[in-house]
Amino acid sequence: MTLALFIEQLLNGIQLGVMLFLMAAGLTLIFGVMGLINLAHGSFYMIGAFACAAVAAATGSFWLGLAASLAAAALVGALVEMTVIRRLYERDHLDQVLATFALILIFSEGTRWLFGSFPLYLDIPQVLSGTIDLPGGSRYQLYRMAIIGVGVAVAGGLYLLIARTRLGMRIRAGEADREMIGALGVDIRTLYTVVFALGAALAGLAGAMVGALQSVQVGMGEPVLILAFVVIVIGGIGSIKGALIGAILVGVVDTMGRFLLPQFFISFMGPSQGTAVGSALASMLIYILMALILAVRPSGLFAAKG
Amino acid sequence: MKKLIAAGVVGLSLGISGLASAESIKVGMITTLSGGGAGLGVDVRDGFMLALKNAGNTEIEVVTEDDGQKPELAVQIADKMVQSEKVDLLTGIIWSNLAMAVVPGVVQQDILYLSPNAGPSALAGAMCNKNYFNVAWQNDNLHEAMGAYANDAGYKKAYILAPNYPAGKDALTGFKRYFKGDLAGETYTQLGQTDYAAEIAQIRASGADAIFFFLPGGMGIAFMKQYAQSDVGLPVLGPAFSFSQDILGAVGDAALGVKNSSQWSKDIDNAANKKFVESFQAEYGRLPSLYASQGYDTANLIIAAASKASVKDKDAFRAAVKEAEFESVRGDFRFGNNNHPIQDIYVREVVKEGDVLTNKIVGTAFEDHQDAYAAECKM
Amino acid sequence: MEIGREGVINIVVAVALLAIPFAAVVLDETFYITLATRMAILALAAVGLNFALGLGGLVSFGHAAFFGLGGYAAGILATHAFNAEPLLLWPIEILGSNSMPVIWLTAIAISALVALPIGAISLRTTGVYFIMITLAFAQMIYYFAISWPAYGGEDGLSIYVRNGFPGVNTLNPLTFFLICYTLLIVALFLFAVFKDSRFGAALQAARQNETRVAAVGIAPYRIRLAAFVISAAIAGLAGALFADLNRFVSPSMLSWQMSGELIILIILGGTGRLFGPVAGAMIFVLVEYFLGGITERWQFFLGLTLLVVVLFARGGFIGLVAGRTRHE
Amino acid sequence: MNEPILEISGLSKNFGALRATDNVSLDLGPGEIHALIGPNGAGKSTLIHQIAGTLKPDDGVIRFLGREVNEAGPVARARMGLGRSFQVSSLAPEFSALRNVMLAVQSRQGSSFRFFKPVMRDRSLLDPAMAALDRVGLAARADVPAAELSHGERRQLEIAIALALGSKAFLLDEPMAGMGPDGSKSLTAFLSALRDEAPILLVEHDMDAVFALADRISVLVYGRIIASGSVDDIRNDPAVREAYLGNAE
Repeated sequence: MTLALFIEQLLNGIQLGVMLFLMAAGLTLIFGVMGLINLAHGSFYMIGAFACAAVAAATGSFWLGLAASLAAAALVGALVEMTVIRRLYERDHLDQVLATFALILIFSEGTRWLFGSFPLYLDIPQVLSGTIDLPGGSRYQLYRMAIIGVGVAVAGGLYLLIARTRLGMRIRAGEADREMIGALGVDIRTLYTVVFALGAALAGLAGAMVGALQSVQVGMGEPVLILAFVVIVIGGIGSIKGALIGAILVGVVDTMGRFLLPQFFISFMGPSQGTAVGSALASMLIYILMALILAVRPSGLFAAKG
Repeated sequence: MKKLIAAGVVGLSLGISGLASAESIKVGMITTLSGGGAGLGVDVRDGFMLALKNAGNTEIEVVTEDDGQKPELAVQIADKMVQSEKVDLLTGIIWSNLAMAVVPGVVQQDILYLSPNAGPSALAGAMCNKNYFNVAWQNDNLHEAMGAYANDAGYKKAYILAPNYPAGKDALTGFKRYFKGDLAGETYTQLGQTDYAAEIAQIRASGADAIFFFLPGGMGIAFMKQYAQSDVGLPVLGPAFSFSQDILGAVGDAALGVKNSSQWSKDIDNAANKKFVESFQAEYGRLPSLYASQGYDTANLIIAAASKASVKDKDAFRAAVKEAEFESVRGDFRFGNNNHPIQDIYVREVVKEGDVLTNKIVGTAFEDHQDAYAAECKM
Repeated sequence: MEIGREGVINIVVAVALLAIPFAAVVLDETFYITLATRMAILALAAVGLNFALGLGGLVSFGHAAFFGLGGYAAGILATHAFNAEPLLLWPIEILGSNSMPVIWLTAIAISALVALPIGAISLRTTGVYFIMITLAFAQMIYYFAISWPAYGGEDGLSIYVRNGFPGVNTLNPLTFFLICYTLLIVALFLFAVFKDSRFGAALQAARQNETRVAAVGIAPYRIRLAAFVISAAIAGLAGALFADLNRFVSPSMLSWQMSGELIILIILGGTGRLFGPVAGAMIFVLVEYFLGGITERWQFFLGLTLLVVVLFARGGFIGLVAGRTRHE
Repeated sequence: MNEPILEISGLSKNFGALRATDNVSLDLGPGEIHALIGPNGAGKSTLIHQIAGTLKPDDGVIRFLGREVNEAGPVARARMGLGRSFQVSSLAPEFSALRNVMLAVQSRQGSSFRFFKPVMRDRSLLDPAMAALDRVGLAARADVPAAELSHGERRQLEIAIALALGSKAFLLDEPMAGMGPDGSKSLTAFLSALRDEAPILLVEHDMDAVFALADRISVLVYGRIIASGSVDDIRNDPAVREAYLGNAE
């Protein structure tokens, strides 16, 4: 194993982490402010990817597609919030799980209804193709570097939004005490819709950016959703900072596990057994990580609420 | 609703002509029509229905139901079709794990099952059954073909890659069975994995001279896109699944030039295939995939067998299916002792025809190839 | 205790489920026996989950793990019996088995044994964390099952001949249904008895107010752990039956969608109600069956149905027809 | 004087820079009511939490029935006989008053791992529970869910639970809060009789009740006990008048 390969894998882990952060940030905000578990968050990821692919195919511009993904996910998010989600805030987690599970079925089949059964095409924009050189003789794909950049920018933007703006102040108030913001004269309904749409838009953005790397197809959101839940639980539900650190942790552990574990087991079990055991263990690794962290810190690393 | 009308029609025809009704055949099609894998099921179904239409056949009634790619649901639907719909034969399953769930139980009840896609090794070997016919391929076949082709192309050091599940292991085993060179690396990825940056980085560092991968569905799309975006640039080999017509559009130009193995291609030169490709395009407005060709062949096999024997006479009908005297779109086709195909397997290359990505045949990997498990089958 | 309105509905539900297979025999529609058996087994699994979820308020999003483990216990024992290979030679020889009682006990024991450490760790957390950590454990077992080649991996494991029960012919669908139905009734009986016992009192009180329970000197943790283990054991038993019904077991029995389905059954029927899981399983299987036959977009309409139930029929089916609970 | 039932010495607890409990020592002898008073934010709740075992002190020793209980959790202390009522009513809301009390009887009798006998037909649970309800005057409301009881009735129920536990000492956190004058009066009479059964550490804002009931009073201000003594001592203590009573009135 060379240093260059190690650095490249580390970057891959960070890039995966950043992508998970975009999903997890919305989830954790929605939980922190409204107390809602949203299983349908993966659907916004899918909607973002489909919107981007469809608009990019029609106009030839990835950037228009990206804008469309943000708009579409935010719009659908706001609509769903106003028609369905709004009725769930006062319910227990059980009802929320079931209702948003139902939404997954509706969105998945609805998307297939609209776009057909075959995967869509979406490629990375021309200006971001190619690689850049890194110290140590390794190279890294420019587009993935850009994803890391977007993730860092979003994290910074969210920090400024929450720490410095009126909306942020209301979000913080909402996290601290839900009744209080009503007393402050804030229109809670609008605030909730805005927060939900913001979370959906971030998921849509993640879906669009990743859609250029992967396959744009129905059901693409659910595996990411599960990972994003792992992230926010590790980080501490309701905490943006926890989501960021949890996401990077999960991204790096998952990538490095897939990279290093098979090699480790091959070194004393031989190639075929070692690969099998190492791969099996690698696929369980982040869940093991999560169980370990929760066993020691039952409310995650940076729990926002007790 | 549709089902009710169909049942009504059957009832009516029974009432009108009690004598002629003996020849009507009820086929149960269990296939995947929802979720991420729906494209494959849609193609098999469309190919199947097209064959019936082209033949002007009205005796075959098809009951279709979506299995949602869930084995338990597939089993339930199979029970329903056998016990409630009283189908004469079953077909349609796309995935090996669903086939493994459904087929052993169904064939035990003396119902014929014709596989239009999956061909798990167990069903070809020790668990083979007189009531189970595979009209597509045994799972290893296309991978074996790629192993043989890699030798012909002069590759000495291949990096091979598949998901960590039985069909993935069969795929790499199949490739290695024929490939004579060394392995630069062998990686099992997580099932459903969509980011291959880590694997691609390892491939770059491995010193391989070619890559063979089996990553069905969205996994293959993701891998090909990411591989093309990286600057590794080694030649890529794979079975047809990641380069079939249903997903080439989503892979895009990344797939151009890739060699892949298939028992069918739209440019196989025979009358049946020409008619199939033309009528499929006319009917559905898209090019057919190999899955569609398999559905089409399955239907034609049933039609041919029905013309020779009554479906009610199980033994005679089974014998008629085994003779396989139908115009296959892939040319020569016959069944081996284990009811799996003995057929040619081609090497195709992804090319662009106008704006459309598709495949053309560039060579033949095997002629009259039979699967490796036939000897284990005591039939 | 007099039979209230809910009691009447419970009896109607129980009789309705029992009547389906007999009607099927009369109408010569064997498939409806299969359908009723599926209802009974899913109901059994959901009754199991209801111990943790309904009585204890423990929203386990990982009960598919125990359901699947039970299934694998049945599949593995039956495979070894079929191939006449011992399961283990050392330190003691363990043979496969195709006897249902042996398989059931194994399934119950394995699920309970696995549930013990999972519960012990998970119960340190509460609320959403509990939901997610149970999910994480189930995912671990799911990925293990997919990548472990010995028992079929993702392809799963077939059971070639349905396992036997001394003295009866389990191949007869009606007999097999009656076995499942009997076990369901036994589980329901246990649920009703436990609910009214000291254990049930402590468990339900811990759901309503954990601090109170601790302040009177009862440790909620141990009570909950016991409930979690019992709950898993019943789910495991249901899994073994499910494997026998399908003649097949695969990792999809361990998937998070399966865990979600078990939760859905309970909510559909009515959370915390004795017969909630039974009503829920009957409705779910029927809806799935009819929608699947009508349209290939059945999942869309299934989602719509579930959404309507959550939003507008609070308390599920039993709540809808029996009214809200009058708490003791 | 007899051995104290509950004895606290040198107890301290910090939250960051805040000294919530500052070297507190107090004791509770048999048959007495020891009232703990102090302005809001004086650290009374923090102190109660440490005595009940839900918070761990940074320093100091808590002895109950002659044994050091610093390491024992709330469940263990409750089982030893430390009966507690809560500042904010803490009951199983769906259970009837009777079943709430039965839970305490059940705990007192030992294991809750009994799965088969129905509690509602178990005289060994029902009878003591009814007796406890009767003593606090709630017998007529036995079948009403706790959630539907009035505020005052819930305080009574809390005390019935503590009674049913057979507590060797009571830790009552503002039992008078939210009660009307009649309720307060009858509860005062009841608590006065209760001290013979087990001593009471009483945290209370209602000064009339405190002065009527307490054998001894300790005054907590900013986490420290500034005075401790009989009712008259406290009434006349200039420091208390200045620091607490003066401010309060």
